[in-house]
Amino acid sequence: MKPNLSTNVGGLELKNPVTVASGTFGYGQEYDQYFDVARLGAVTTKSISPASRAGNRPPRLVETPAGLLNAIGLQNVGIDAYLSEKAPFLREKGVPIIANIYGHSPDEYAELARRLEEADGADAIEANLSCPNVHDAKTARGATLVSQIPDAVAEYTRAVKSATRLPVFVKLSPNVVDIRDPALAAQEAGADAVSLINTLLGMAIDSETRRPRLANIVGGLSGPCIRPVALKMVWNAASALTIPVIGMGGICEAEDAIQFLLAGATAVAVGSMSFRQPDAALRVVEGIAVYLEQHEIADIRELIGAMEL
Amino acid sequence: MKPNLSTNVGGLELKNPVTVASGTFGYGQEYDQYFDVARLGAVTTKSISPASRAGNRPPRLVETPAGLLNAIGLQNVGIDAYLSEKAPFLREKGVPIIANIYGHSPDEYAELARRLEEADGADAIEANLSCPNVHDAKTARGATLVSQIPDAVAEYTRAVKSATRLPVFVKLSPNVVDIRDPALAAQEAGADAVSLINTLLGMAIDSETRRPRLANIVGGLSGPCIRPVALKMVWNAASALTIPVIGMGGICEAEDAIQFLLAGATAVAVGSMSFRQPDAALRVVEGIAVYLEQHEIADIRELIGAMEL
Amino acid sequence: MPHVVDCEILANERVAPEHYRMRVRAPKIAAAARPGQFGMFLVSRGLYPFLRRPMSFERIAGDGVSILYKVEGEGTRLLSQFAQGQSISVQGPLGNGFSVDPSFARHIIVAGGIGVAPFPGLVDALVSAGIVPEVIIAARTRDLILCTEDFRRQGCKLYIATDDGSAGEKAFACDVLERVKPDAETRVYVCGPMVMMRTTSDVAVAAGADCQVSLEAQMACGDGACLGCVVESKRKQEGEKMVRVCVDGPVFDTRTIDWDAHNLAYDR
Amino acid sequence: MPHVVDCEILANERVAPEHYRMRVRAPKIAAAARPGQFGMFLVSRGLYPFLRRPMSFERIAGDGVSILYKVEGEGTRLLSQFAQGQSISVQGPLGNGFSVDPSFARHIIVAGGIGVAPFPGLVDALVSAGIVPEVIIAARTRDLILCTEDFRRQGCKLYIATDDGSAGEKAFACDVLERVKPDAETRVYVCGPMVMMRTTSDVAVAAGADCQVSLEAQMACGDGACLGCVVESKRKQEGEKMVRVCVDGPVFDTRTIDWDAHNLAYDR
Ligand SMILES: Cc1cc2nc3c(=O)[nH]c(=O)nc-3n(C[C@H](O)[C@H](O)[C@H](O)COP(=O)(O)OP(=O)(O)OC[C@H]3O[C@@H](n4cnc5c(N)ncnc54)[C@H](O)[C@@H]3O)c2cc1C
Ligand SMILES: Cc1cc2nc3c(=O)[nH]c(=O)nc-3n(C[C@H](O)[C@H](O)[C@H](O)COP(=O)(O)OP(=O)(O)OC[C@H]3O[C@@H](n4cnc5c(N)ncnc54)[C@H](O)[C@@H]3O)c2cc1C
Ligand SMILES: Cc1cc2nc3c(=O)[nH]c(=O)nc-3n(C[C@H](O)[C@H](O)[C@H](O)COP(=O)(O)O)c2cc1C
Ligand SMILES: Cc1cc2nc3c(=O)[nH]c(=O)nc-3n(C[C@H](O)[C@H](O)[C@H](O)COP(=O)(O)O)c2cc1C
Ligand code: FES
Ligand code: FES
Repeated sequence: MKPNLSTNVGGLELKNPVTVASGTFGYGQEYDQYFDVARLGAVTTKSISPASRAGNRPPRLVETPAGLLNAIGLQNVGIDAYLSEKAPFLREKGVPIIANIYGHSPDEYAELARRLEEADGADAIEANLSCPNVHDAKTARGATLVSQIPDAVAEYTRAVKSATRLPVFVKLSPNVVDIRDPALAAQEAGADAVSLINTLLGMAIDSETRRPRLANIVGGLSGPCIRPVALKMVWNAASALTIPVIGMGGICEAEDAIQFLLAGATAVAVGSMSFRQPDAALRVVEGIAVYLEQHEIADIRELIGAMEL
Repeated sequence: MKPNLSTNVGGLELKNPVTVASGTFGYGQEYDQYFDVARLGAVTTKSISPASRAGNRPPRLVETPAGLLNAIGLQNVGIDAYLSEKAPFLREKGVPIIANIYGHSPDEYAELARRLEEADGADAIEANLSCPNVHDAKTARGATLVSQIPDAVAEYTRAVKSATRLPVFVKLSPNVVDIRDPALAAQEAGADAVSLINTLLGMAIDSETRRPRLANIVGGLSGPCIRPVALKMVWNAASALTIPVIGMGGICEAEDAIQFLLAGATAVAVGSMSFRQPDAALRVVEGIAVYLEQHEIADIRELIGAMEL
Repeated sequence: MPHVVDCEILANERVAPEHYRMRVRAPKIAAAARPGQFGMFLVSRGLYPFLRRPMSFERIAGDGVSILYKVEGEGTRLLSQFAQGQSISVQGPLGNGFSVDPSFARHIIVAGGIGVAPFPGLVDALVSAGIVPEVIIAARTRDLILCTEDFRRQGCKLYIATDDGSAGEKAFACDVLERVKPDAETRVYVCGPMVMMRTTSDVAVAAGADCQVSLEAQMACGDGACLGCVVESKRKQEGEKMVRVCVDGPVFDTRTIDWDAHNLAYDR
Repeated sequence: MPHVVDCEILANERVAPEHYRMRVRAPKIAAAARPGQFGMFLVSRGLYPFLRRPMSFERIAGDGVSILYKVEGEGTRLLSQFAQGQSISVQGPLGNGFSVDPSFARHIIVAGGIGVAPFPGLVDALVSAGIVPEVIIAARTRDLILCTEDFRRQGCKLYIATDDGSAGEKAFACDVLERVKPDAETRVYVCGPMVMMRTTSDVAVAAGADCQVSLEAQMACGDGACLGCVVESKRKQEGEKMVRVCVDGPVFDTRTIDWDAHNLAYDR
């Protein structure tokens, strides 16, 4: 008898607990060339902003040990083009859409959420709060991302919640002292789930040219190299929260995904690994099913938070 | 003509800018079996505490992509045995000693520094402030390491400075929002240099046993996987400070060390790579010399902070 | 439509001091591939290096493709160690490829160093369309002048130039192109280091010729998803300014590229 | 005194479904090595896996050493792919090794699964000291019973046991040891899975026999520096409680180990 893979993330029903990490899977169509993306629990989009953005100047990528640094700068087509050109494909496929949004003020986030619900462009909203905090960014030191300031996390979360009835997931940065602080702030402000982790800040220098490898100087580190950091934060957050956690950070195989589920994640996202293996997310779905069968676990929910101490 | 490799770190003269990372090189004798450790700029000891410590229960190590997690728990012989059994060997070798110290209160740090100077057991003190902050550790959330609380960093730094005339280096944790906050606190409190980064908190789970891979559940991540994070923090700190930075985190080869120098580090430490290649630190010394010759750079100091934007 | 296929390696031989040619059996990919397109090759079984390596198809023949590559770093070093009979995962065909248009009176290929890689396949395609292009091959030194036999066999007029004069004339690709006088009826195809592509296409554009350049960029996904491989175009609209080398290219009409915006300081 | 040496691989052959034997030329290491010591083998050229892999010396012969290993994961998989003639970096000899003491009247070796690895070398040493030990080999199933010929050749009395009864008797190592009745004049040498080492040494200790166990732990440095490979000893003093498998061991008098403190739940 086939094990049950379905799970519910803050009101979003998923036939399996595997989605993709925002920005690593485009808008789904790119990867549908390699496998039927409708087989995923959901597709999470690249961050969508109010207007289209050109993003940072190249070079934007550099490879690092067991990972990569990126400084895309949130290039994206903007909400209008997303709704007219990107969402229809995913609706056609019938796969749940987690629309990741990015703005520069609570109002912008609220407006994006409102329009996405109105135009049926999303089944859930993932608010990427790893955006510069307009206020603090001015100060040379200290917190510069909304995600690094619990009160700001609460403010932005409330704004999005008040603008939509869709489930709202809040995506957090790992560049904090204690992930539970922004996570609990999001929960108290009404978030339906938190997604973590976003990339770790990092950089690389070319010793020949003496220049940073990225035109933006610093970038976000992702890939298997950050998995231990991500897993620890997912465990910390899941242990402290009542709302679900979507875990991500270096997930390459089903075995990695199972570690996140055991740590307490209700769902997981495959990110950079899709670059190496375009059907990586599908392989994770299949691998989890095999694991459950081999271990005679009838329901995926038995795994969630089942780490033994 | 041979290029100049010598540098001065907060009053400590080094014949070359390469030391080893505390805890990865024992007390030097272990590695002197493989190469003459006197060829290093300095040897940094395992953290020394007032009394000997058994450390955490095993398992203490687990390998991760391009790195490892450790939860040694600061097992060490204690100050008495260090002075009677370990320091004499290094003195015999004539290599400068950076004695890394670890305690549970400003007084313990001060006392360790005082005794090390008194007994000639160190040429510089590296205060490992990645220790639990006794006060905050009680609170379930938020900062738990001294290093995560700028005021505590200042307090501990002042205590050590007031206890010794030796150069005092303050070793910082990367698990903060902005490394410049504790770094500037250390500088303002009189530190002669800062050392960064210590390990990033992380964990791993065995999907078969469902247990954490480390008996301590969480551990510190080190190795090439963290290099981009370390390099970015070294650049941030070096740009903000007037005192020198000792850079470490995933340095494997001379080319990596040169990236840290370009980012502004005055010296570098080779850590986990010594496990893979016991003479890695010596290879870095030799590789830096070759690089300087090939690029016709007469003095290592020309490289420090020479990244071009 | 690209595929990800485990391909049998038919050959992987050293053809120059640091250069190798690999042929793989890949019916699906070969059936779909056009000259100028590329594949992403999975060079490591462990996770290091993590990303695939982009390689242009040198030739597309029957049920296989070949690549011609230079050992740059760890990834290409690993690639060079694959043995005949082993299998390698290839993602492709990717990118737009060169357009073959007989309406141009004259066709001139300009290759810089390893930039020659995509041209044997292009020449095959041009010749079967009844076009015999002229070929300019420039490189640092004699050993790095590759594929001359392939081009001669196809009857192409060859111009060879090296920086040190060890083969052909001592000159840069752009100088040779200038001398052979492209005109408004000419299409020029360029691939090589960024700086060489720029100088060469400047010459072509000045002469009023059409000029297709095959660009390079660091890549992660190869299929348009990550937005990592962009170069700046002349398009004015915010959302369209950046073009992706992997899907909008790698071949571009040089007039659409904002060469002034490209910071050569980042290229080694 | 250990060395780090690039060693020529003389052979690397499959000896059982998941087991291989590698012989390397390593004069310096062979000259210094004793049975029960081990080497740290650099299995990857890239950085993945990052750490060396500890492997006991199976035999120390003339100017070389051999290891007998089981493919567990990525590191040992890479190890199994090295070809004869290639070179591999080996750090060693490391650890204390077995002590050979003819004053014991009887010597019994107990091997569990791949734990048999260090014993061919120990038998060589015992035999040349005029001692012919008895050998108990236990494993999950027939295919995993290794080295029987080596031991027979040396004239050892052999007891074979498998969990499934596919070879020898259907029994566990500890049961066999109990039946052969070790006594106060006996020295027992044990290597295998942690749980098997514990049950077996309990039998030995109960019989008043001396018992040397060769332990395993995750290792990083192999030379005592990282303190990662510890097990809990019965020593009371805070600073001496933890002993390092790499330098204080891997061979310990089982009486000095705090077996109750060892949490078997962490072993797979
Ligand atoms: C569309 C396209 C087609 C290409 N075709 C060929 C070809 O036919 N033959 C050939 O020899 N080379 C070709 N290259 C360049 C080739 O991909 C790089 O030389 C190779 O990736 C270097 O990898 P490495 O690990 O050996 O070097 P490393 O220096 O270790 O690479 C480090 C990182 O930089 C990236 N990188 C390094 N150089 C380049 C580069 N020039 N372009 C893109 N990424 C780079 C690597 O992918 C890796 O992520 C092509 C590049 C692109 C974008
Ligand atoms: C002193 C000593 C001697 C050994 N001698 C032998 C031998 O002669 N033959 C043999 O087949 N095996 C031996 N082992 C075990 C062997 O080192 C491991 O099986 C091997 O490291 C597994 O690596 P892997 O990458 O294939 O497996 P993985 O599961 O990928 O290893 C993951 C991590 O766990 C570590 N690890 C996994 N299993 C063990 C283990 N049992 N002991 C220590 N570390 C482990 C690896 O080093 C690596 O860091 C010995 C271990 C020690 C400590
Ligand atoms: C190229 C790239 C682009 C990304 N873009 C976004 C983005 O637009 N919005 C966002 O919330 N996260 C973005 N991320 C972060 C990922 O969603 C994910 O949080 C992170 O990469 C960790 O997962 P991984 O290690 O599996 O890649 C991006 C990551 C990469 C590598
Ligand atoms: C096994 C191990 C033990 C360590 N012990 C200490 C310690 O006692 N005191 C300390 O300040 N840092 C300790 N560290 C941290 C290192 O000194 C260094 O900051 C960190 O490992 C990053 O450098 P690396 O990536 O080159 O290893 C330890 C690291 C490892 C891997
Ligand atoms: S490589 Fe990802 S968009 Fe081009
Ligand atoms: S492996 Fe480092 S102390 Fe034993």
